[in-house]
Amino acid sequence: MSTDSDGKFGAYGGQYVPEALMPAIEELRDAYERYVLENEDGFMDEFRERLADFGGRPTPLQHAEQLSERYDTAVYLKREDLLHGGAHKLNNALGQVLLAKYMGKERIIAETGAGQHGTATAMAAAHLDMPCEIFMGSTDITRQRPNVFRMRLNGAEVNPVTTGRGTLKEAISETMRDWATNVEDTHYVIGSIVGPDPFPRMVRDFQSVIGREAREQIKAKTGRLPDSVVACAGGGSNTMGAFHEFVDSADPSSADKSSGQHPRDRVDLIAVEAGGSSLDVDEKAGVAPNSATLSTGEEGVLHGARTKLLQDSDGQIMESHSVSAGLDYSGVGPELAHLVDSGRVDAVNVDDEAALEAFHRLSRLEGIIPALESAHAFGYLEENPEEVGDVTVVNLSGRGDKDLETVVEETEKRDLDVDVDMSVFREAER
Amino acid sequence: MSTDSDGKFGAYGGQYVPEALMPAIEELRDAYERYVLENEDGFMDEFRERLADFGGRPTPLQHAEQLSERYDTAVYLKREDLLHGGAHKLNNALGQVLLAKYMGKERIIAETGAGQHGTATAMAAAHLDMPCEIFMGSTDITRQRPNVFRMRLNGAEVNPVTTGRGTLKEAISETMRDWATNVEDTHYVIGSIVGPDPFPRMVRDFQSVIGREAREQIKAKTGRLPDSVVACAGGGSNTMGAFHEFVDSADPSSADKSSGQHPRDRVDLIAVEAGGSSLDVDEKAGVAPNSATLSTGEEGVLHGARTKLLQDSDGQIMESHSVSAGLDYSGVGPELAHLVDSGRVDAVNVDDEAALEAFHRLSRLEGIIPALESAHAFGYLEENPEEVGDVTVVNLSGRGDKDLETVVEETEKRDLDVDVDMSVFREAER
Amino acid sequence: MSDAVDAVFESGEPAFIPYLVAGDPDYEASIEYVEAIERGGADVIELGLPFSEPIAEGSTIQDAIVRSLEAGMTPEQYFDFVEDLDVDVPLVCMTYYNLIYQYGPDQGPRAFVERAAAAGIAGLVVPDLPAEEADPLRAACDEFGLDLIFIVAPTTKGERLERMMEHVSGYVYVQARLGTTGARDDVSDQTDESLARLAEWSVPKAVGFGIKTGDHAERIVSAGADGIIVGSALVDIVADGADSDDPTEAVADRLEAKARELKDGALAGAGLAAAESVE
Amino acid sequence: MSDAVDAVFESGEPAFIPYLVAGDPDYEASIEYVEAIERGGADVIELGLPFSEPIAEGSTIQDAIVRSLEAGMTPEQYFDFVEDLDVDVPLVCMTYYNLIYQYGPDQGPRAFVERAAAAGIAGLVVPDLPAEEADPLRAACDEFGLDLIFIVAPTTKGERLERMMEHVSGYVYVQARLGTTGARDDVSDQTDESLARLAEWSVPKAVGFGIKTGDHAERIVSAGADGIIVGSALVDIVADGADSDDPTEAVADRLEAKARELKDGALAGAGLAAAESVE
Ligand SMILES: Cc1ncc(COP(=O)(O)O)c(C=O)c1O
Ligand SMILES: Cc1ncc(COP(=O)(O)O)c(C=O)c1O
Repeated sequence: MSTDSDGKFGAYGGQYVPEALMPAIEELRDAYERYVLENEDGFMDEFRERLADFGGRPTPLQHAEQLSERYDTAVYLKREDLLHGGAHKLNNALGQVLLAKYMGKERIIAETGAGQHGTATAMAAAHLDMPCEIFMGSTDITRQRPNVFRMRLNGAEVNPVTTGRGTLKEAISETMRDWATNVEDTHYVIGSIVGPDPFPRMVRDFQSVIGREAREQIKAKTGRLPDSVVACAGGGSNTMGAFHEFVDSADPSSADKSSGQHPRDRVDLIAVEAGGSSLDVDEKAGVAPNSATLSTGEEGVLHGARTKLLQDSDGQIMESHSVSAGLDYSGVGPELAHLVDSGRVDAVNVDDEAALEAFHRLSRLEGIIPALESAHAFGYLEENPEEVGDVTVVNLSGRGDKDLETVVEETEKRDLDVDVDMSVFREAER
Repeated sequence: MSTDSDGKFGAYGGQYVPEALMPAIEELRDAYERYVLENEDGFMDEFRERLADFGGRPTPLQHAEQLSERYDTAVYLKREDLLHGGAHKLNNALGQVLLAKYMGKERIIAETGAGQHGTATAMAAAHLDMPCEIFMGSTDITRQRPNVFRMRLNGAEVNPVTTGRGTLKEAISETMRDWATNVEDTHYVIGSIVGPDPFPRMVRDFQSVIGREAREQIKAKTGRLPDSVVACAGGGSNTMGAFHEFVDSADPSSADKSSGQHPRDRVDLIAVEAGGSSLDVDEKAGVAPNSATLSTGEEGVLHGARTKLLQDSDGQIMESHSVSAGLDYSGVGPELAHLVDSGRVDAVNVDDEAALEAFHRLSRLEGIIPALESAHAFGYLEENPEEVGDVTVVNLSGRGDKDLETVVEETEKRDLDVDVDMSVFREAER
Repeated sequence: MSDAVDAVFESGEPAFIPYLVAGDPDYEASIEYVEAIERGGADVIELGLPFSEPIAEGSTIQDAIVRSLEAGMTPEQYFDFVEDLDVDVPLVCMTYYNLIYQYGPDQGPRAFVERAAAAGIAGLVVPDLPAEEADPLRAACDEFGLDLIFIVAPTTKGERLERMMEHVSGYVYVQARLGTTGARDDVSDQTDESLARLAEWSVPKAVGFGIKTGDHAERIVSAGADGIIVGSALVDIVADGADSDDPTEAVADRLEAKARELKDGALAGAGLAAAESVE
Repeated sequence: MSDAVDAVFESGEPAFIPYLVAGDPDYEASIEYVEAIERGGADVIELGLPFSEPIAEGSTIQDAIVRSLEAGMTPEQYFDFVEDLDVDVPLVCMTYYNLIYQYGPDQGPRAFVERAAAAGIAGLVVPDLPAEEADPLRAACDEFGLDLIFIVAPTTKGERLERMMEHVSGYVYVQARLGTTGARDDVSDQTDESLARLAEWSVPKAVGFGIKTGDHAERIVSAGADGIIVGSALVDIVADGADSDDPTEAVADRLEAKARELKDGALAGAGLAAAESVE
């Protein structure tokens, strides 16, 4: 299944964690290899069945009529927004909570940024009857309030993390601390393809159902592979989930393409990061007003893995920023870092404003309100329609219900290109 | 397809609308018969394809493990909460907007109570590129604010209706007024199986995909039909959508049932209405603090059809009440009224408090946050587990994201049986 | 068929048919107001019995209905009201079907019609009852000698119109434009079209929806209408009076004056028409 | 292998190894504090180089790291700090791998170790660097004669423990309990278990995580530890001083007194053990 069985992706990856966690990580690696890679005890069968019945898989691959017309290219949406909980996150959370159950663990912890991984984990834990605690930065708690409610309703404890700027980075550190304390009976459900091995491989494998389905669906609909797959990237789990099945794919249609306009010998994989308000950094304040780790980060070690990081020249980690909480992270998955370095994946970025415009545009034109995270992928499409070829698959990683308040606020601050009449929002407030 | 081709269900149904609307209704009836019943121009094929790709059908039928254990019966959930937009409403909205397109209409109007039909219509209209205006009671606008945002984001106008108590009843009347004014180029997308013929038949047909899928799914999973199907009922569209395919079904398993405990010769159909705070009415104030129309209403004429109504002895319509905006209506679908009178459907009800408890219970036990509307069906299960037989299908008509604020507020007012710790909600507010 | 209504249209003069909501803003004042518009020249009076869900009304009449209901109007009280009125012209009851249907111990329209006949009501207009659903009510009206007045909308055409014309009694209510009731500042082109469409039918045609001034009345009668129906323009006066707490008599005087303006307009319209046809 | 560290454990006395964050709450005060704990009896000093994501620390040391970073501490300044210190006991640098990795013009640990050696650092403790990933750093430490001190956790057992012991240099840091750093009110049973598990290994065992009082120190040394590592209990004193703006000398005196209490406790623990083995 993987060519990365040592937990390394080129120079990236590894297991940079406190010694106290190493035995648990070895145990997890063993469980991953047996249950996930070898389907021991029918683990993967049960996982797939629960993903279907509880999660709602397969999700559709939808031809987006208005966008296709707008960009004069066939745009297909992979509808992860329709997954239970409203984002791709459940693919991974359900897999890990189920694995924890197979391993005999008795307690689940997880960090969350946008709250999407936290809600997915809380749902999976309730579904599988496991006690669950979620660590969430206090800033994120404020900007993703509905998700806090949802986690609580599902019976999870939500522990606010007040260190630093109170976002995802701090929440991960705090969850690692809890794990180091309770490692014997607790499984830490990491929410993206980050952290020490086997997490990056394992999360990718749980998420790769996205690309596997999309590949079959696009072939059924168009008789060919797409010219490109576009996905936003925070940690990169929806990204690698969408890309994995295409990494080794030559495009079978390129040989007989008559137009010759996009002669591609492989499916282009485009990872869209959050450009935030600017790509410039303020080293002094330790702040990067973006989360464009793949484009601007440097190799380093954080949260258990060697990968690209937003850091200052000393190696201190910088606070990232994005209008979308789920992309707001100073690191990125080691596999994605490797694929970017090796040229297989293109790292691009889209700023806050373009993401907001894309959010409004998709809502208006297609009747689908995307997560602000996913909106970044559509922002790229707007800015570079000629880059995606004749047929493109965009991963619509989640829905935007959680972002309504943020979008209203951020839209009012700006003079956007899309024409949004905000008055009724204000009326409704009254 | 229907035995109700005259638009009557026993004594109920008909077309009680202003003369100005009659030609439009005749036109609609004609279009319904051609496109929907006869699949002219491949209408139904296109509808089904869009429901799959845009809507996310089929939705799963999930075995609910914790509920099944709790009630010692096999409980299956029909997961309409996973449909695009978060409720069954899209089945109908998409069908009608598409039909309007086939009919050459240029503008869509709709009323909405919970905002679910409004958002579904706004989404369908955006998807099919049709201008759209939604009428919504001002009270409902306040209690379902996120849905107002969503409609606006999808490009729909939202027109607040301030007459009366500002809920669904007033919104319907107001939409009828708009329709009477703009009937020539406008289609009115009614949101439930109410209104003049052909709406009750047509909406039911669009929604009957719920029961059609559920029937196949339960047979595939259990090899038999269920002993019962349980669904909440406001206007009754999710209800008839779930019931329709079972109305004429004998239960093939009943013959060889050894237990003899639930010898049923047909699938029991249980419609759960909102008992509100009490079944008593205040005739003087013209208020029924419930929406239990099927159980307590009297025959009358409202909004285009003869059906059961909450009304005083003079025939004035009473204001209904329910903690769930989507059930808060003084009328009910004529077909459902007929099936209750004829004994084919059982009308029961569940009060606000039991619905709230069921909301928390499902969230906790199954990791699924239901719409407050749907929670009524689960409240019935809790109160009458022995009534549903060995295998029951509960229609989970929608998700509860829209209800978070209401639930927090209503829960804090009460001392519920389920143990809910509200403190973090308050923390998150800070 | 009510002889009284027949007589109005047989007089040769255009009929002026004002509408008020019974009990708006309260029982006593409303009695005065109805009597005032008779003094102003009403030939028939349409008297609304308020229903909680008036789907055919614009905001003016909706508000009147709320005022009347809040002041306690009920179907029973409505009939008392009719009996208390001191007017000579025929009265037509305008209401919604559910009130008719629920009246009396058993459901169905008969009890209502019987009571209406006893109170002296000459006819009924039911905006949410199209011809298709009207059989039971028509039977009761026939039994008790009431007119059942149908509305002909701008969208009522062809076969549908022909079928409807077979059932007409009294007069037809020609809806001047699409939409709901409410006073407007112009006369709709749809009015002329509708009158042209109906020209070949011998039944008297009263035009309503949106007539506000004597000029409107004149134009519409001169275009061929046999009568005009005016509601919102009068109800507006009642509403203003209620808002500013004016003495009942002052408001009644204003109503009478407005009625006279409309009646004179209608007469002028007929005079013009008559003049043309005589010369 | 650092001779200085070796010498400490060869002395026969139990080693008292205090920990402070360099630069907490500022450069000057921190110099005084480190010197004060040496006066209090430190045998080795672990000096934290603050990293922005200290995943192994509890809130006491996290807060100290924030104070130090806000006062401007950097790796470069850390080495100046070490060179400015007037202490004789060996210094061990405790930090996270990313700072070691990024130091100098090229990536990789060598430049950091070279600079540390030049500044007089005797060893390194890197809490997020398990043995599996330590080869490059170990090579650099060997090259420049530094000890690379590993942490043995309560979960480190069996084969894993054996493999680790092959690489040990200086002493092992025996983590007294699961979790993060932080002073506690009791001594963990896991400590005794761990010491028992390690009894057969000849390498010196310094126990840390949670030691707060002289009594704790005594108990742990009497249970077989060759040294005690105390961080949060001392950092708490620095934090109190910073909060209440106490004069540096007063805080330094308190630190010295606390150090003495812990050192005396350790000695008492060893005395008792010695007494038992002598008699
Ligand atoms: C909808 C959605 N998309 C994308 C992301 C980013 O995570 P990842 O890059 O791991 O897919 C998030 C994170 O919360 C998310 O909620
Ligand atoms: C989720 C959900 N269920 C049920 C209903 C009630 O409508 P109906 O009875 O037509 O299914 C609504 C109405 O908004 C709803 O949103």
